[in-house]
Amino acid sequence: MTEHPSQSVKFYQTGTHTVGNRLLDETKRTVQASVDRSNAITSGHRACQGCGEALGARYALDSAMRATDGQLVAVNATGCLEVFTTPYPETSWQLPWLHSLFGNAPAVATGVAAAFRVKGRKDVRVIAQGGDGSTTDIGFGCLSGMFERNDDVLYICYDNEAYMNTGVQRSSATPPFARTATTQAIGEAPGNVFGTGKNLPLIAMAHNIPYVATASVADLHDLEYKVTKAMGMRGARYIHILVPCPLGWGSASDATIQVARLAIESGLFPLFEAEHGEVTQVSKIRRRVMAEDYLKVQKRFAHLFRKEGKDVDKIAVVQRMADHNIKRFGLMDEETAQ
Amino acid sequence: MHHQIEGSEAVARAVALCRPEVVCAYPITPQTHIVEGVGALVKKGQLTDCEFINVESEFAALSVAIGASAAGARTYTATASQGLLFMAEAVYNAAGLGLPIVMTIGNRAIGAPINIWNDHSDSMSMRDAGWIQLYAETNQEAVDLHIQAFRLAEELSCPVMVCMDGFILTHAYERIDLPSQQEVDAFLPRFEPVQVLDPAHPYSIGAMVGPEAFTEVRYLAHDKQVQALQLIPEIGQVFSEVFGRASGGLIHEYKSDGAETIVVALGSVNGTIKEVIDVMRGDGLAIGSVSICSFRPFPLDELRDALKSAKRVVVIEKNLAPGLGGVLASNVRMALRGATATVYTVIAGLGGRPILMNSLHDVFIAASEDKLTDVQFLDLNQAVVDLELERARTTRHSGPTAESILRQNAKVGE
Amino acid sequence: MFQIRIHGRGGQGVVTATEMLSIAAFMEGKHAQAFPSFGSERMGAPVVAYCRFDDKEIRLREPIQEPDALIIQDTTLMHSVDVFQGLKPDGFILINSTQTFEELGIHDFVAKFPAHHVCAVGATELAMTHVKRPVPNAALLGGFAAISGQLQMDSVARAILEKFPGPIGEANVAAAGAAFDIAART
Amino acid sequence: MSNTDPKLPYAITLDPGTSLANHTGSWRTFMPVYRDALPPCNNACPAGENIQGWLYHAEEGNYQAAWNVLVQDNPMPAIMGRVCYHPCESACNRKDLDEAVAVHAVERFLGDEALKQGWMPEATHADTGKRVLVVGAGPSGLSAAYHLRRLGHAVTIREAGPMAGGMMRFGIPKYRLPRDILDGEIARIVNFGVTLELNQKVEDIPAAFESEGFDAVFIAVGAHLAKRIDIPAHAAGRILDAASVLHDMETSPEPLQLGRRVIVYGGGNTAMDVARTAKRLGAEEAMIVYRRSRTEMPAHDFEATEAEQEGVLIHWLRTIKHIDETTFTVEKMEIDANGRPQATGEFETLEADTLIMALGQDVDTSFLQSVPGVKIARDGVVDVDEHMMTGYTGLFAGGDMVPSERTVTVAVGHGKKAAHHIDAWLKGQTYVKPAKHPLAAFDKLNTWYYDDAPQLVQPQLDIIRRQTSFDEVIGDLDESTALFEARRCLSCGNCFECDNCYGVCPDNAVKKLGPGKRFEFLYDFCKGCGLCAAECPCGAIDMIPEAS
Repeated sequence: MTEHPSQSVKFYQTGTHTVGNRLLDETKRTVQASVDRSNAITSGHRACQGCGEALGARYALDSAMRATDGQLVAVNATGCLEVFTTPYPETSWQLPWLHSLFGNAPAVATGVAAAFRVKGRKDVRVIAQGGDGSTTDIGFGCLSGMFERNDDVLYICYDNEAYMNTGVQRSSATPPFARTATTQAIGEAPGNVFGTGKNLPLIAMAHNIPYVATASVADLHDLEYKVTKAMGMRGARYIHILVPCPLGWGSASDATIQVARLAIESGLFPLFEAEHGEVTQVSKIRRRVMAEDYLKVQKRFAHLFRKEGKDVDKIAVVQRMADHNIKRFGLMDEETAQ
Repeated sequence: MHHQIEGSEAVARAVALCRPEVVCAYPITPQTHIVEGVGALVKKGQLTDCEFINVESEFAALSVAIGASAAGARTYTATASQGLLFMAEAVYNAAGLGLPIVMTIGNRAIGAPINIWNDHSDSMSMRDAGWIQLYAETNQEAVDLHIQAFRLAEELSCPVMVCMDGFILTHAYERIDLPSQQEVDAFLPRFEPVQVLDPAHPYSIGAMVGPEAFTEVRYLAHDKQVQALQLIPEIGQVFSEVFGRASGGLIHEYKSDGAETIVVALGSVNGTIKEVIDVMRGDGLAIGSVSICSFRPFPLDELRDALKSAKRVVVIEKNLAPGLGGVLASNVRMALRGATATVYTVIAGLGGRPILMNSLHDVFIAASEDKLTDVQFLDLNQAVVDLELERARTTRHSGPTAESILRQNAKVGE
Repeated sequence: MFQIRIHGRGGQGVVTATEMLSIAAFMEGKHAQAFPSFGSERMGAPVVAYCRFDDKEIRLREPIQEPDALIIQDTTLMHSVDVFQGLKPDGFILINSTQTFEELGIHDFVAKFPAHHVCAVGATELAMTHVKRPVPNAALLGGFAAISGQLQMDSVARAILEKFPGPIGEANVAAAGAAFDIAART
Repeated sequence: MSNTDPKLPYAITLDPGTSLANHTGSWRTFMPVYRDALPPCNNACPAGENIQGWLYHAEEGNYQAAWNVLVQDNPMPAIMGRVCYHPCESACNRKDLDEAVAVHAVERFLGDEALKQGWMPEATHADTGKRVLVVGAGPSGLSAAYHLRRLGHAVTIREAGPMAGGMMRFGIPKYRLPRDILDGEIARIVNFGVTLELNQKVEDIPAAFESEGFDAVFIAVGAHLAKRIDIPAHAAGRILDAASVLHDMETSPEPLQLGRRVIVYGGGNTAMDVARTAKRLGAEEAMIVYRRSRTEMPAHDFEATEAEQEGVLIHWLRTIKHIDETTFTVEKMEIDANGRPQATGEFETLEADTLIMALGQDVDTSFLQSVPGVKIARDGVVDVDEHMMTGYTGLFAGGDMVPSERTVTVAVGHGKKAAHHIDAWLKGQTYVKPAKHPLAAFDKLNTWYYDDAPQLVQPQLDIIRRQTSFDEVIGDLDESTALFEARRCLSCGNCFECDNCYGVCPDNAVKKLGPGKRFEFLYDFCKGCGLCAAECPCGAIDMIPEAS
């Protein structure tokens, strides 16, 4: 008999990318697949239907809870996540949690970490978290300070690309052409201005902190891997998680993960890791889609797809951003990228 | 033990004696020497089990303090002036969360025009933030108040500001009696927080509170200050028993018993005031003074009692409420509601303008003769002001007022 | 109460000089208060600092208006600052200079003061000799002790050593001692 | 009060997890519900196999469990994995993703494993005391006997020939179905408790009921009579029929001599098999003449491909018009607009020693002529009703002798179906097939969750040995590759406990019940966002409007 091409059994069929995989060893399954997951944010919170942030935060914190054996404290910036989880008299949090202000979560976390350090509680770890507004805008100074001091804090930004808590206003993470309440889809240049905004993961890398990563609710395995890895390290760490907002993005409540996936698969949101300022790992695009595929499922870009015709020029601008990311981060294998 | 040291250094050592676990530092004149001093003690190993954290702003300084305090650490920071304003949001937050942080204010004016010298505009801006505010008259008192502040803060779960006049106290070398570690340890128990971030008890701290409970929360904040009116004298009493000297309390009276004219002031200017009172008493005038140590909570009853003999009260204000007059005077009037005494507001020492004995003497004489207008600016160069007002009336594009005044000052001085 | 005002330039240790004066007074059991003219002076700018001491507690916080003694660390200041303002008629003047009062152009002014109350000492040169750096402040304190008689040279030396422990302090003490001797002879 | 600990500051500090008091289920306008859908493979399987069901166990490496599920429907997996034309794979949703799951290869692996390990099916029913006669030991008869036995009936198979297997033995060459496999699976059915009587031709059906006392009879004698056509011939050479050739391959003690040049006439699978057999028997030229083109041929494409690989020359669009000794005159045909072949009037000649007709087979219904009530349809097959019963009460029929597609798998399916009807009839009931779930269509899947995994290629025998021996052409998957292939199953329409719903719910409103127990929705908290349904890889969650 002639041999068929050798193809070793990889553990990836029947739901490789699913939350769980009964075919996997228990220890290798996701935290989310476990009945013992901590549900750091439990039911009854007041997030919108299909909220990406509620999901992303539970993913991240449950994973961190697992990694720290429950010895975890969270500091939360003001924002949707804070408001929908802790309206008096109820909280959804099941870990020690502190909210102070909109712009100071990284500094508060520094203080919490310092307190536990001085008390000899090295086992207790600290996460600070906030949305893109508190991270890239109002809390940016504190974040940079925390990075610079290399405080033992994992900062997680749940990026939904605008100030959703206050009713969808532009932040420095709002993408070009997106409609927000302060970048309306009217006039000569509808939506957000092209050429603005901050790439916080890259800025974080410029601080030479031990760990920077991007993640998404569309790739749980990757997200948990990164959070777990981050919790295995000391010093300032940063994870930037893309969390679609059905309200602000004008996407269906059941499309939250799908939209996040399109962001990744188009190259608009590259998934990577960096250690001490150098990119160490990049998640390749599995099934590439065009930027347009991502844009058109969101009403915040509806003005690019008017009845009278698509705004091909602007769509091309976004496509170039995607192409640039693909090239810059090597999101596709050479031959498939052609 | 007595030392001849700078006020800032004395406060740094006093703070260190209180065994703070987290100290956040950000430089701003005239407070900087204090955190430098604490930092040095940590580096020298004289203050152990303390995290000294250099932060990137005052906002971060207090925010770090908030986190540390919420996690159960005894926490300290210091600031002044613009720094206090920059951390304003966190100032309110720390009080709202009931975190017993102690913070020194090296009192300094607020710009523009930028001014690094002393007055009380900074701490006055935060008077209603829910912190206890104590004002030190001397560096010895500054030292003593810090030690008391930690105990007060932690008993009440309420942050405390110890205000000391920038430069005048912070940079003055004086004789200071610094207590021993044993004495401080005997006075200041371990910090037992009422709420703490703890994986064993995973509370959520800092919830959003709506109309249904916010009033109650605020009432409780007020009540906490009312409790402090009891606690501050009690702690002052215990302090004097342990350390053998009276320090702190709500107010200090000086020759006010039976005085017809009583001067009320905050902070270091009280020393100069006493000198003037001694002179005037020597001249046979019935004058005394009251130094207010606890501005928040404001000791309405104690002050009313202290001022009961006064026909007139002269409030020396190191701050200005533009459009009203003086903040302190307004508070004093609250204490005197229903009483017949006249309250004069004398705005003095703004932006570091020296408050001279002679000037005070003149103004007290005028007061005793009821020749003062209500809001009086001590040593105001009226000529310059008049010139500038005149110029502004005629010239639309005025340019910077302060520089214009400086130019006119030169002219007037010629 | 005895009040001293020191004039100098940023970087010349003017503030430190008043602090050392206060320490010396403290060591003699006095109450003392030293404070600068509070500013953000940079290197080279005119600086004023004060020291007052007394046998009882000092409550007064005003800047010294009528000093009992003046120490002028830098004679070039005399052209731009009224360094003698408020000096009491029987006050003391100590000037850091190797020049005569005639050469300094203040002969007529100082002549109004008791002769043993005014003195010029080349403190910078003494500092260069002993400390190897042009820091005249400690040396001048020796001169001050000599002309005013308000403080013992021993207290001044101990104050210098408290502020500058070790060889630098010793060198400064030597410079102060030399200045004391010069001033005492004058 | 928010916190139970009175020491905590009022309102600002809250006890953990207190939001459980807030039942967000009231927000919902659509509710998710779990549902099972019919996987297309199962739907397409003529034998009614629960393919997804047994793949589920195979994915876990639990092959015996998988085989046990398999043999609930089909007693001959090792055979089926080799000879079935696997309509399941044509229907497989995975073909729209990359390639269909190689169901047949996994089935074959399981079947072989069962033979190797000696696994026996589990008996499921107690003996009923009823006796059933099965006439014919082909796939349909064997299947019916097996299922009837499972249902507790005593079964006797009577086979006219000397060997069991029917068309599996006499229609399928051994290079596609090795005889040890065939014998092994038949032996297992016999060992399961079925009586097999060979060389027993049943001539009198009523007697079986009346004198032998069988309670029911199932006939499945197949279609063995070769169809012939007359071709004008001056002097005809050697003309054989395909069925006989393949039959003789099994029974003849001597190797068959088919000649140096062989023409096979026909375009079905049998034509391909015979041509390939001729090649293996030493024919230098094995040709197929077929009157239509490759597009229209009834043979499976792979059969033609494999035949061509082995050197069989196929003359498409040709009819044989005349034979003169070894010279065959063929006319070129062309396909008209209706897909029918039309003569062109152009002729060619081919040289051959032997002509083998492979034009299909008819049923020998002679033994039924005298059975009252039994009707023979126009094309020579036996009429049965929807319960597979003939016009004679208690006499059932299936397999190639009733109207149907003539494949082994269909025959096996007939056997099972007949067994259920017979069983019901014996109990005085009517068998009603359970209602089918709605079909699990590809567009209901969220395929992103499945990694790219193209079908594994089964090894093939090298070409020289294929041309010269009757060794099995298609090789086995080994255990690891079979596992790989099994795991390519998408589990269309049926929860495979991937935990997606449990994981992606932003409201933790899905409860995981544990292995094999699936999940339930916590409607107190479910806000009805629909993420669970959207992200269910296999389309096992529906969103339905909330009752108003």
